[in-house]
Amino acid sequence: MSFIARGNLPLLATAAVLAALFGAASLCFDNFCSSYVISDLFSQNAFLGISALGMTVVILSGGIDLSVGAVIGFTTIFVATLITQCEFSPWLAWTVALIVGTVYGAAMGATIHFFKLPAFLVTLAGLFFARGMAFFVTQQSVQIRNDVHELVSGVAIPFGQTEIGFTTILFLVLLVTMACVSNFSTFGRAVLAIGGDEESATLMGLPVARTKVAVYAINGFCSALAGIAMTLYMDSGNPINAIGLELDVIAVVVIGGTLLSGGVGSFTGTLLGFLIYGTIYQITYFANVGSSIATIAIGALLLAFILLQQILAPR
Amino acid sequence: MTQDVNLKKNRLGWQPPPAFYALLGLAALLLVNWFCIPSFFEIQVRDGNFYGSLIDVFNRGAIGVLLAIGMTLVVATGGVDLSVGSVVAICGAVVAIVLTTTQFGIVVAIAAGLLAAVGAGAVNGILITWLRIEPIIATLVLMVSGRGIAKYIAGEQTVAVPPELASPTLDFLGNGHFLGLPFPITIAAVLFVVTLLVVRRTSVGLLVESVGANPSASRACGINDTVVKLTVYVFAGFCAGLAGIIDLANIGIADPTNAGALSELDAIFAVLVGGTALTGGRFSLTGAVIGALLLQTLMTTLYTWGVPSDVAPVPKAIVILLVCLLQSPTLRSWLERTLRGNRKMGSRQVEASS
Amino acid sequence: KDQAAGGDAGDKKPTIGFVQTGDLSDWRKAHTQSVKEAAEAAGYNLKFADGQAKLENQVKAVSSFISQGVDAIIIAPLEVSGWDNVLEKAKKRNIPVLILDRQVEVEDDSLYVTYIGADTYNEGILAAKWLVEKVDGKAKVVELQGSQGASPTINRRDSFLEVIKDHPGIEIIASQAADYELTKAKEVMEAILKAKGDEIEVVYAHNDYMALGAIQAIEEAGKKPGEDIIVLSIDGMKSAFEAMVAGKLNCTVECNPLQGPKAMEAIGKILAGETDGIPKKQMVLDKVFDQSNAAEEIGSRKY
Amino acid sequence: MPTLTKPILKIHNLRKQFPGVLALDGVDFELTAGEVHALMGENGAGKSTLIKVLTGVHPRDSGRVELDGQTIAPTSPSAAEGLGISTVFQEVNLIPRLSVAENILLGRQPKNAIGAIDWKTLYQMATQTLTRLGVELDVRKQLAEYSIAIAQMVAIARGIALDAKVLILDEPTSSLDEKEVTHLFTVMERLRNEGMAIVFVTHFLDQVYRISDRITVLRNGRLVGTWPTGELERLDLVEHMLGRKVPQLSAQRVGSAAVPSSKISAKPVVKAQGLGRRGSVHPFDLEIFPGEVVGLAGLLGSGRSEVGRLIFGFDSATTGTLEVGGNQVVNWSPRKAIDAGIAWCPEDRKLDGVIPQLSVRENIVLALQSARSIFHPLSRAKQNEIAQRYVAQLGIKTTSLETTVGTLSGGNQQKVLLARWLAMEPKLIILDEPTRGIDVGAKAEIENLVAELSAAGVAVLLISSELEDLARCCSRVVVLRDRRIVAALDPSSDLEQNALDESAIMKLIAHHND
Ligand SMILES: Nc1ncnc2c1ncn2[C@@H]1O[C@H](COP(=O)(O)OP(=O)(O)OP(=O)(O)O)[C@@H](O)[C@H]1O
Ligand SMILES: Nc1ncnc2c1ncn2[C@@H]1O[C@H](COP(=O)(O)OP(=O)(O)OP(=O)(O)O)[C@@H](O)[C@H]1O
Ligand SMILES: [Mg+2]
Ligand SMILES: [Mg+2]
Repeated sequence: MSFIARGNLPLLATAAVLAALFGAASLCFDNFCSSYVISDLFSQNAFLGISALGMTVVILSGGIDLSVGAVIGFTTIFVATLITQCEFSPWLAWTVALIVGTVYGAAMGATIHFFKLPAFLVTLAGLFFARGMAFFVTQQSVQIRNDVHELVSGVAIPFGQTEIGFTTILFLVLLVTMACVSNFSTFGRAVLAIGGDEESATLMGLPVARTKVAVYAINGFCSALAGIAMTLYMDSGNPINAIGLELDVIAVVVIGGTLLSGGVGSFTGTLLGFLIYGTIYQITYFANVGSSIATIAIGALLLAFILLQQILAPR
Repeated sequence: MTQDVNLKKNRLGWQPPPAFYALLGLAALLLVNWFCIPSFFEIQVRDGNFYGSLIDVFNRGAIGVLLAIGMTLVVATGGVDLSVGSVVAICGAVVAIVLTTTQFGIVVAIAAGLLAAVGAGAVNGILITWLRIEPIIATLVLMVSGRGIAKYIAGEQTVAVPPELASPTLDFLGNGHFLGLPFPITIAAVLFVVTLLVVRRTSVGLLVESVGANPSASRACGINDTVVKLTVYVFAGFCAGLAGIIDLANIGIADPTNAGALSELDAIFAVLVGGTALTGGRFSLTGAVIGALLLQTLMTTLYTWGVPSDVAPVPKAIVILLVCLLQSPTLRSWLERTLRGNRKMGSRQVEASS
Repeated sequence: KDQAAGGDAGDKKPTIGFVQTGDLSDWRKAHTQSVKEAAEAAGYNLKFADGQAKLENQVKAVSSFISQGVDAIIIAPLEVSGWDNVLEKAKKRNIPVLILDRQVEVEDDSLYVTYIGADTYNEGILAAKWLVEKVDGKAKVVELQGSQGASPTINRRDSFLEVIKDHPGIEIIASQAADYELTKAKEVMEAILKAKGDEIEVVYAHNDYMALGAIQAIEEAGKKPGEDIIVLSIDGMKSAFEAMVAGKLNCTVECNPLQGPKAMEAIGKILAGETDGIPKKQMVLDKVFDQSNAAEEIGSRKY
Repeated sequence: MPTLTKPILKIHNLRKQFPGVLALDGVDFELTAGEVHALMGENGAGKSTLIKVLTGVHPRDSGRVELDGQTIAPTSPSAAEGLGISTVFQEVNLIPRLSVAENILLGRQPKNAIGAIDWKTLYQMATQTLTRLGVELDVRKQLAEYSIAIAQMVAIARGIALDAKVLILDEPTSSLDEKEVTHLFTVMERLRNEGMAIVFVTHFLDQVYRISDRITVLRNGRLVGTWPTGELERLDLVEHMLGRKVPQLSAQRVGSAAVPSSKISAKPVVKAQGLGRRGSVHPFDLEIFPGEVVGLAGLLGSGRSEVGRLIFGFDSATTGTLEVGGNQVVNWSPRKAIDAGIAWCPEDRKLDGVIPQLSVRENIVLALQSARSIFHPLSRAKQNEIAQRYVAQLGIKTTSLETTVGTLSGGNQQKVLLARWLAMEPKLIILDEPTRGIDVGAKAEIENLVAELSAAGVAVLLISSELEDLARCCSRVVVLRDRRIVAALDPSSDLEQNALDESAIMKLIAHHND
């Protein structure tokens, strides 16, 4: 009963929209309401979801990170090159990539905090830098042929007629972890407080510097993890991967009800936003509409959804 | 009153004008070119027109400058417009389609294109003011769907404007010369000067700054923030429309996917480098223009050096970061403190010796 | 539910999923059109999706077609790699896959039934040979490359180098990517003209658009494309023919986009279960056009 | 009274320079365990700066701080907290979107066995702390759902929830009512008896004499001196703060006596009939005549600010009509109100008042400018002249007209706001808590200003929590209770000739027979 309190209204509205979208699509298209599509919703977009979790943390803290797409792209080609050209074991390559991503995020966070620069700007520079470095590593795609890699990408749990893949499991585990951290750790609460009002948080004695750097580091980690998920998904690395993905990621987080001004939002919301986004894409494929109509439709649905949220949850 | 202690002027309190750091970056880049690519500064006269890398910078930079001018006012109101790149594409597609599929001619085509751009700006403005959607989100909607709209208008293909339809007006807009300079430079310069005059010689600038810095207090002062915001988004749309027309005129082909791609980020970058804060309030048009030219100089330099366009973002990022660091209050106050420390020592010595 | 994948379901029209790259060039438009028309003629129900020039979108679209249970999938891939997983998924559900236009690189060839495309490697060879003859084995060349990592870019670059290896007089003095885009090519060419200026004798562009951009830049620099600087390109679009007639472009190697009929022929065989008779690789033949034969050809160009 | 042994906190020669302002110029300060030490000074004297430098919010330029004999140099409020210095800063600094409980315990939440936050204990602890302050509310609700007064109590609760050696309260009482102040003082006394050292900043002299043991006065960033409270006369204290003789604060009313006659002849400036707004104020009738000073009295949250906002059109009314200058108005908005000669000094100057990034000059001319067509801007010379005039008239302390307003002290920002509206030469000026956070000298100036305005025929609607001010300035006082106008004190029409004084207003506010 207390769940239907005012604070949860936006979340309920989001869930209702998801149900309505999915329900309508199931009625309109054969085969839509199937284990294939449901598993696709997760597995085709797991990298997007992982990245959206990291972005949620950043946006909750009142920041923004435009570099995620580029860092994902960089990670795919970096990992692929390490494995194929430098003959690293995948485990080592992944570890190195995660460290690089985390450090890269932390560096951006530190620049933002200590030099008091707008996150938008620093991470925009981060976007350009990471994308350029991706092409610097190599200008073309690299196919990964490695047994360990294949083994890991093949891990799956049966689900209906199909299965749930490794990247989906990764996404869900990360989701639960982050939701717990957000609700049950001082760090998680500090992130919300800083997003609510950074100056007040400083005066309240919260470790603002540490928290903000950590937030960007976590997002860097998530981007790298998303990049790894993408290499597992496509068994290859490519410097052009995930171009413009940051916009999709931000859209997912926002549809999930997290306010860009910071301080308000949830990981459950991000999961719902992620599913809505995936469902919209699935619908455009099932409906067989041209890509221009598809993009217009996605924009229109995004808008409709934001408006709906606006109406249901004023202020 | 005995306020002299408090009013003692801090000698180091000098604040550089907002455009200072962008100018510094530009100067540094030109200096590098001076030593590394001497031909960069060569300007020849061919067929009565100026020709050279510097002219290219201004010519290619015109689109960036136009977008930056519109973006400056938007950012000053505390907003941002992510859709300008898509609006460039929409405008180009509309002009090309009107030209190729109807008999109305170039003037109507351009008017239609600008109308579409202004309309797009108005849509952004309405979403942001009346429906109170955050600017990033509201313009994100048009950024995403705008490319789709442009593609739809163009019929899912690039639209080439045949020379017989393009010449001479459209061609002149993109490739003509005025006073020996490519015409896009004239368009950008005129827009800059007119905007500067309107903004600073009337109270528009003050209104924009106050709305950006504190919308609620501005409303209490009788300023209609809805109108102010709506106007700046419409203006940004108009600027993007002009940029779209120049882009189309320049190559004679409307390309819905690539026209203006990522140019919104460049425009935002130019504005921020030019000393306008993303949080709104104080703005500097001159700074934004210099910022846009800084970006273009960098790109032209890299192309001249033969750096592959894919890797070019790396130096671009480094320049962005350097200019931003120069603007950082922390770095500045640290420098100031170091300087002041030296001065204090100096003054102490004077006291001791007297 | 899997019944749709099995094959012909009596009176029901077979459904084919077609994933296009999503770039908007005239060439691509003609290519899409060709597939759509051929599918209609063959009586298939064609589901179309494009990747909006993003590889991950293409993979998603293919995966969605698999979920929808189409009878066959045609992929015009953006990139050579990244296809193993999704093709394996198609194989698991017994959905035959046909690769069109650009090649894919997969570990297991049986993941797709056949590849139909233009021989982009051969195109570079034809272009280089034409050049060698034209300039008598001596020239300073600027190369405008397409998008990095796309198989045509790789092939057109490698094959060109392969030929001029034997002609030391031909030297590539600048080589930059302009992503098959006109604007970018114009900007890149402008910069190269400033840097290398009078040295440039030849521009070799990986597609017609980039050649048109280069032509504009050359004209603005006060030179005559086609005379002062030889321009050659690949694709053979109508606008290239117009440029050749106007004397601004010297040569274009055709890359035939009309691959639809051949693809549908193969699909027909696949659906009929006659997979054995289909060769693994089928090439559409390319021709060289230059100013000598451009005028007579231009009338019959549709794209 | 504990014997003044070794001081627990010792500040020596502290210096802090802001761009253009020397905010602290070699200040010494000592604090002993078990005392309440009042820190006094005019607006901009450097009180808040002293606190912020002490707690590491701002780095100091030079000077030494000793806590318990150890030299300390905290670089952040959290470091200061770690050392045992707990601070409630001047502007209420909390996170509105988090729950009340979290706001009290943020950063030191109780944990359970596995290191996760123990929400149940957290809510209990928060409730307990608030109960100590005499406040009872649902600590699970968002802070944003409560009023600014509650927020101030929550901030104080946060300050005392930490077992600190030193507690610093920077103007904690500015939004509190009498009952809440009493509760706070009870708690402060208990803490003092437990041996805590408390620094207390306020502009309320009464409160200083009620609670403090010693008083330190700052002026223009310099230490004037420290005295035991009992040995310092009120008048001397004020003189130390001002650095000059106290201006004549007449005990009599400063309001014009000529009002009643004008009331008969003149049309009202504004006339509200059944004006109201759902959820914030019940429909009310109100007439204000030229030259009148009408006071709005009531407890916190009684709806006084709302009345002002409705008349100015900042909030839109849901019922009733408003006549301005004899004409009924529709679609009322600040824009139209300004055109009709109505000015509004809001209560929340951070939110609705000053534009912090703009200069003093721009802030002063803004309303004037927005009333003109955009193509007829005021010339720069004219702007400077206007701004200069009001800076001089109101004694605004600023380095120059081009100083950004955000760097002025709170009280001076308030004066800039006043200047903005005076520059409009309004017919009616609505002043919402104009003296909040303002020092004694400035307060007298504002009261005189009100009298001058009234004499010049300007109507004033004065909203204030200080009944003394209301009694002194107003020709008529309207009392609100529970968002409803319940009574009016009008000496001119009152047959019983009730005097307009504090006790009369207080009686009406407190009157609750229903
Ligand atoms: N961040 C800052 N930047 C520049 N100047 C500042 C800053 N903070 C305070 N000042 C200046 O320092 C001086 C002292 O201000 P402070 O806030 O300490 O005054 P105060 O005694 O607390 O006044 P009030 O009673 O009005 O709150 C003022 O002149 C103010 O303008
Ligand atoms: N937008 C709003 N929505 C809901 N309630 C509101 C709103 N604005 C004000 N209130 C409530 O209306 C009541 C009157 O508020 P108002 O600020 O006018 O009171 P006040 O007498 O001026 O008190 P204070 O001195 O605290 O400002 C308060 O209880 C407040 O919580
Ligand atoms: Mg203060
Ligand atoms: Mg009030």
